[in-house]
Amino acid sequence: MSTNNTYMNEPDDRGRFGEFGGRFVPEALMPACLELEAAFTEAWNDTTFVDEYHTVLREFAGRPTPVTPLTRLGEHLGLRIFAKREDLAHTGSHKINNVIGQTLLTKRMGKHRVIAETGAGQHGVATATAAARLGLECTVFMGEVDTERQILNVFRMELLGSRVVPVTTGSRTLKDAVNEAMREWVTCVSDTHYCIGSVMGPHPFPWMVREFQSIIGQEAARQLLEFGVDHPDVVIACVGGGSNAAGVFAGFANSPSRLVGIEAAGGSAVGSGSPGVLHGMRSLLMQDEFGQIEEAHSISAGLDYPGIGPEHAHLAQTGRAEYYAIGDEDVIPALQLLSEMEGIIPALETAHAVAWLAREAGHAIPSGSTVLLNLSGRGDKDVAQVQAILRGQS
Amino acid sequence: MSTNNTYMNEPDDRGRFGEFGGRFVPEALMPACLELEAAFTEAWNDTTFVDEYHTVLREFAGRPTPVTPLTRLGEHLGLRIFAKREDLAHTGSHKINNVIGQTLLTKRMGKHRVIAETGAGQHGVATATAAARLGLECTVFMGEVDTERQILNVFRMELLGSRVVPVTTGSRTLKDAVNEAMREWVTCVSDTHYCIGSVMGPHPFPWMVREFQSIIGQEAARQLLEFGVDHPDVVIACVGGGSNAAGVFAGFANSPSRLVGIEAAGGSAVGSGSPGVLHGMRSLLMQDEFGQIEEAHSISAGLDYPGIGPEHAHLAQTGRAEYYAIGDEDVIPALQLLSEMEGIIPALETAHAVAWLAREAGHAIPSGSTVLLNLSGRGDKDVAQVQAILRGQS
Amino acid sequence: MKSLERDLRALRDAGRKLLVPYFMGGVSENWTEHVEAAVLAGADAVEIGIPFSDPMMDGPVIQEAALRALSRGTTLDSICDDLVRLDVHVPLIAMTYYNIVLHYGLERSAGKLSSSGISGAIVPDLALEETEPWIAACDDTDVATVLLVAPSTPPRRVDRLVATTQGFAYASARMAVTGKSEGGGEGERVVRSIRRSSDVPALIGIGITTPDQAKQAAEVSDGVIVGSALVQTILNHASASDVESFIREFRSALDN
Amino acid sequence: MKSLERDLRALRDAGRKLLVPYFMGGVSENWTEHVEAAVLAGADAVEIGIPFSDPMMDGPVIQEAALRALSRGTTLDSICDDLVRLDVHVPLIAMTYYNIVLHYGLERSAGKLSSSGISGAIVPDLALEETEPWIAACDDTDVATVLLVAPSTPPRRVDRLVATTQGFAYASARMAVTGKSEGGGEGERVVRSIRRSSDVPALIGIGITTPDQAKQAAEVSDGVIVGSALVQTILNHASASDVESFIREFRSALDN
Ligand SMILES: Cc1ncc(COP(=O)(O)O)c(C=O)c1O
Ligand SMILES: Cc1ncc(COP(=O)(O)O)c(C=O)c1O
Repeated sequence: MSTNNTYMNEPDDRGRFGEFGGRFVPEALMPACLELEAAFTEAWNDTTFVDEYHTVLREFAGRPTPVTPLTRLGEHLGLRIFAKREDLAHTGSHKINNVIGQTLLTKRMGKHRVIAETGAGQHGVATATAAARLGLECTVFMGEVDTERQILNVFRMELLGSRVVPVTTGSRTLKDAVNEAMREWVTCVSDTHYCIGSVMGPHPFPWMVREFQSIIGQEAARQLLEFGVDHPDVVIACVGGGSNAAGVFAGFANSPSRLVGIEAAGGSAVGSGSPGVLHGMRSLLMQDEFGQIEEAHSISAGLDYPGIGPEHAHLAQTGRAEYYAIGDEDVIPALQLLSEMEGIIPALETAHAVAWLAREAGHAIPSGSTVLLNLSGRGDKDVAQVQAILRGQS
Repeated sequence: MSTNNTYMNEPDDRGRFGEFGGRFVPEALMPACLELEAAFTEAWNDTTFVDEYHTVLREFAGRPTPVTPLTRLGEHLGLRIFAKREDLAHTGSHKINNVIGQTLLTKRMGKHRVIAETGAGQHGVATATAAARLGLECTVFMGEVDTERQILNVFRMELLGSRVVPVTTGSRTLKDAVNEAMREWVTCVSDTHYCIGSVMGPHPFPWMVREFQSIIGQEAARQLLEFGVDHPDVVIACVGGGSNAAGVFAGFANSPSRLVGIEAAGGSAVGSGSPGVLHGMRSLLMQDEFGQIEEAHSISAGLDYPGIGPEHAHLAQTGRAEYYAIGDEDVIPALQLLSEMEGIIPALETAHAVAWLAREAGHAIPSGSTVLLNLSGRGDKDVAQVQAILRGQS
Repeated sequence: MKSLERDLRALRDAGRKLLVPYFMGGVSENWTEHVEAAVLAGADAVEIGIPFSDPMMDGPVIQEAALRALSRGTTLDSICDDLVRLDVHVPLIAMTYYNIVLHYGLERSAGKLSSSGISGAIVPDLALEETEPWIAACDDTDVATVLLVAPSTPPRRVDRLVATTQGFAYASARMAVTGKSEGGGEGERVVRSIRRSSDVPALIGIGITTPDQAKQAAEVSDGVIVGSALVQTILNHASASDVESFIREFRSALDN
Repeated sequence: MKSLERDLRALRDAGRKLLVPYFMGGVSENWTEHVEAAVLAGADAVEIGIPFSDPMMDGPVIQEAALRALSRGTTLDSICDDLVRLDVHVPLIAMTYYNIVLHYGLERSAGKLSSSGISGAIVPDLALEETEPWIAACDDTDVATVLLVAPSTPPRRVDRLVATTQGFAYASARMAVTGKSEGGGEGERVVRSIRRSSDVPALIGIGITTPDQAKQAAEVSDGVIVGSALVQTILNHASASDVESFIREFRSALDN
């Protein structure tokens, strides 16, 4: 199941992608990380496990998600655009791919509980969902600020039988939810798996999550062939931690496609970060002159993270992928554009990628190019926020 | 493309299913109904059209939706349960199947605008979506009471470029939205198609909408074979107007499967209605002793309709399908049950079917039976309402 | 030929332009007095609405009137009872929706209307293709079934409608529900299409709001139906004498 | 062998149970006075926290202390500057997170700490596998790298940790972040696993909250680290003499 390509390889045995990655965790967690690496490696080479993962994705999560030609938007922008529809996956984003893999692995490891961090709540809802399906206990850590902003997602998790713990430390947002989940994990690592929500954290998480998400790129590559497209000229995805981007990039890393990741300007680890160590990994981070981590600020909670997955840091450093940032002010017009032209309301996260596409059509993306847009999630969760913002403007 | 079976046939040439159906509309609309019948009949026999319909369902709407084995719920209830996952279709319910068919037909008829009625907003959002995709103008009529209850769905439609018209007449809910859409249609029938949201209204709507929804049953029958199930013992669907039920029933009408439709107790046209004429059709209706139509009252806006599609009235009369009612008080526990056991938060409409399933397992449904549950939609739209109700209780 | 058509033909052939006002039965305590005032002022026949909860073919004014009548407990029976008090000698035409008579029973409704002095019925949601049971139910009575012809009705269908209608042909002036009065209207074109195959009296309705409009419509047609404009004055609590002068204005416009 | 281990071995071999309190550098204006008071009261070495925005291994008390210190503008440099004022003769051990020294520069940090009189460093998120560059950076200095052993650490891994640690081995009493003190703790089992392969001084930390707990822990170990309990009193605005009596209680429990 390894993606087996030159540009997105397995990390080295210390879990490094080039100089990034690794495992920077308290000793108490090291045995769990090592156990997880062994368990994942073994499972990922076991066709029984891989088949089960694919079966659950198909029967439960709605995979394969379609590739949709965006004809009207394409005509409007002078491009040929295809969208990979992760918004149609169960729970409304690509996050489910990863949690299905991790919860199946949790069972296989004989653990009966998962914990997770969440920002906007998408990963939390996905984890609560997969846990309910398997009868695992589930606790989700969420910054207190976010529990207030995303009250309905909190309730969705509770309906799914999970406990949501508001995190009151630090900035009380995603970064602190990760810290708190790690602290909790130390206390219960023997029977609990920490289901990280993106290609971040200590090895093997960045690798494992990428592998679980690479189904996106594998499917898309196959589906584009059916449209007569051997490879798109450009593959675009938004980047918070970077899991949807890693997933779709994995399908095209060895093709001539340009790979483009779009960060939020206020959470742009590639654009305005520098190397550092946080949350168990060495990567690019937004930090001040003393190495204190800065708080990210984005209109979209899912991109509100001061770091980026280590493999992206590596892809940026080697130049295999390009990363650009989009400011808050361009996000809502992009959301409106896709909604009106194609009947798809994207998540605010995804709308960053749409904004860059719209801005760079005919510029950084030459007219006539074929583009694959990874439509990482649906915007239903964001509609109230968008409405409030538009009201405030008028 | 006709379902070609003994129990769910094409209606007769006056659009009747047995004694129900027909065409009870003002003369001003008759030419449009006749034109529509001709256009649909012709298109539905044209493989180009049928192929396009299937292509859009596949590439845009995410079909086929999966059939999910509900293993934990099945064990809990002593049944073998499969769910047909219309919640995973684009916009979150089966409603998209119908509007894709009707909007393609609108274009084919050379019309450039659609109007629609909506209750909770699901059909309105679906219509706005399909209209955006094809660049059709779209106006949605929605009872003023519902626009206030479902403010976010109103905004979703607006984001998709549609105009939402609050209906201030009568009870200001779904029934009146239909009246108002009909009134509007009279004024613009030459360039506008009325995209009805369920298997109701004048011929050819009940037949056409059933045909556009029968993809549900066709897929499910094929998918169940892959699970080694030739036909389920029982097929269960909730019934508002009856489109999701008609769609899934169509796949099993000629099998030995029992077909069961679940109405809301407060909108139970079969259980507590009698024959009458409303909204262009002869069917079963909730009405008082003078033939005045009663207002339906249900916890779920999508079942808040005093009538039922005429084909269901016919299926009820001939005994081919059974219809039962579920009261509001059983709906939320059923929603919680499915959420906690299977990681799927169903729509309140769908939860009626779950409630009956849970109640009748081991009773009306013998233990060990194989059941197909049509999971008509996702509950995201209802989460705020459920939270408010549960808060009120505690 | 039922009495409605005979009566209207006689008037028409005598050179009179027909004036048919619409009243919602039971909308107020004294609604029958309004009818009497209208007849006194020169109405040639009167339409009497029997209210329905879901009046699909009606605009806001008549909807409101129907709601008011329903909230006063109005039923087919109560209207028929009220008619006993009514002392007029022009044809009365019921206007209602199909579910009302269907629920009451088709033959029973026809009998009841007929015995209450009603000689015609307009059921706007009863399409030509569905009209047969109702016409059959009226067969043994003097109740005529009046059908509408719309601007959208194609010529061959006009012929069939006109061949089936009884009493008169109701020519819709507009693609609209009752009460819409913008634009010139297409009543004249509709009347001409009716005339191609029949000399049944043809009255123009839908959106006849002013005496001027009525006069113009009557130039090609045999007369007009005046609905929402009149009902609006009644919703505004018009007295019987207000109604009388309202109708007189239309009468004199038609006569001059 | 760096001075830290030499000093601690000497004390241990003299029969003394080691008492190592933790202070957050820069948490208050007079934090160095607290350190002095502790040494006066019998601390054998002192841990000095250099605050980090995301202290993954710390519970609420030390998190709060870090935030307070950061909001006072505390940095690695400012702490080193403060140390000039400090007049004590026990080993000082820095405790911080890897990003702080990484960002400052590994060699530069090691040099700075060393020249400020610090002879040990605990970097809890620096796993054994990643520790080499840091140890190398400290090679030319007297800064010892202290590693933790956890209750979850398997025996063969304990051997490797103990072979690498410098100064002493930090035996975590609990699977928990700092400040958790419920349950008996597993410090004794961890110390026994350390002893299997080494006689390096082994101190128990994490959740040593009361003198009694300290006494019990010291029965198998060479001493204890007292963190959150002490930091809590300081967050509650303890004076230097409060600190002195706090430490004295622990001292006497260990000595008797
Ligand atoms: C829809 C959507 N897209 C993107 C992201 C960002 O995460 P990642 O970069 O890991 O894909 C999120 C995170 O919540 C999300 O919900
Ligand atoms: C999810 C869902 N299920 C069911 C219904 C009821 O409609 P129908 O009976 O036409 O399927 C609705 C209507 O809005 C709905 O949204």
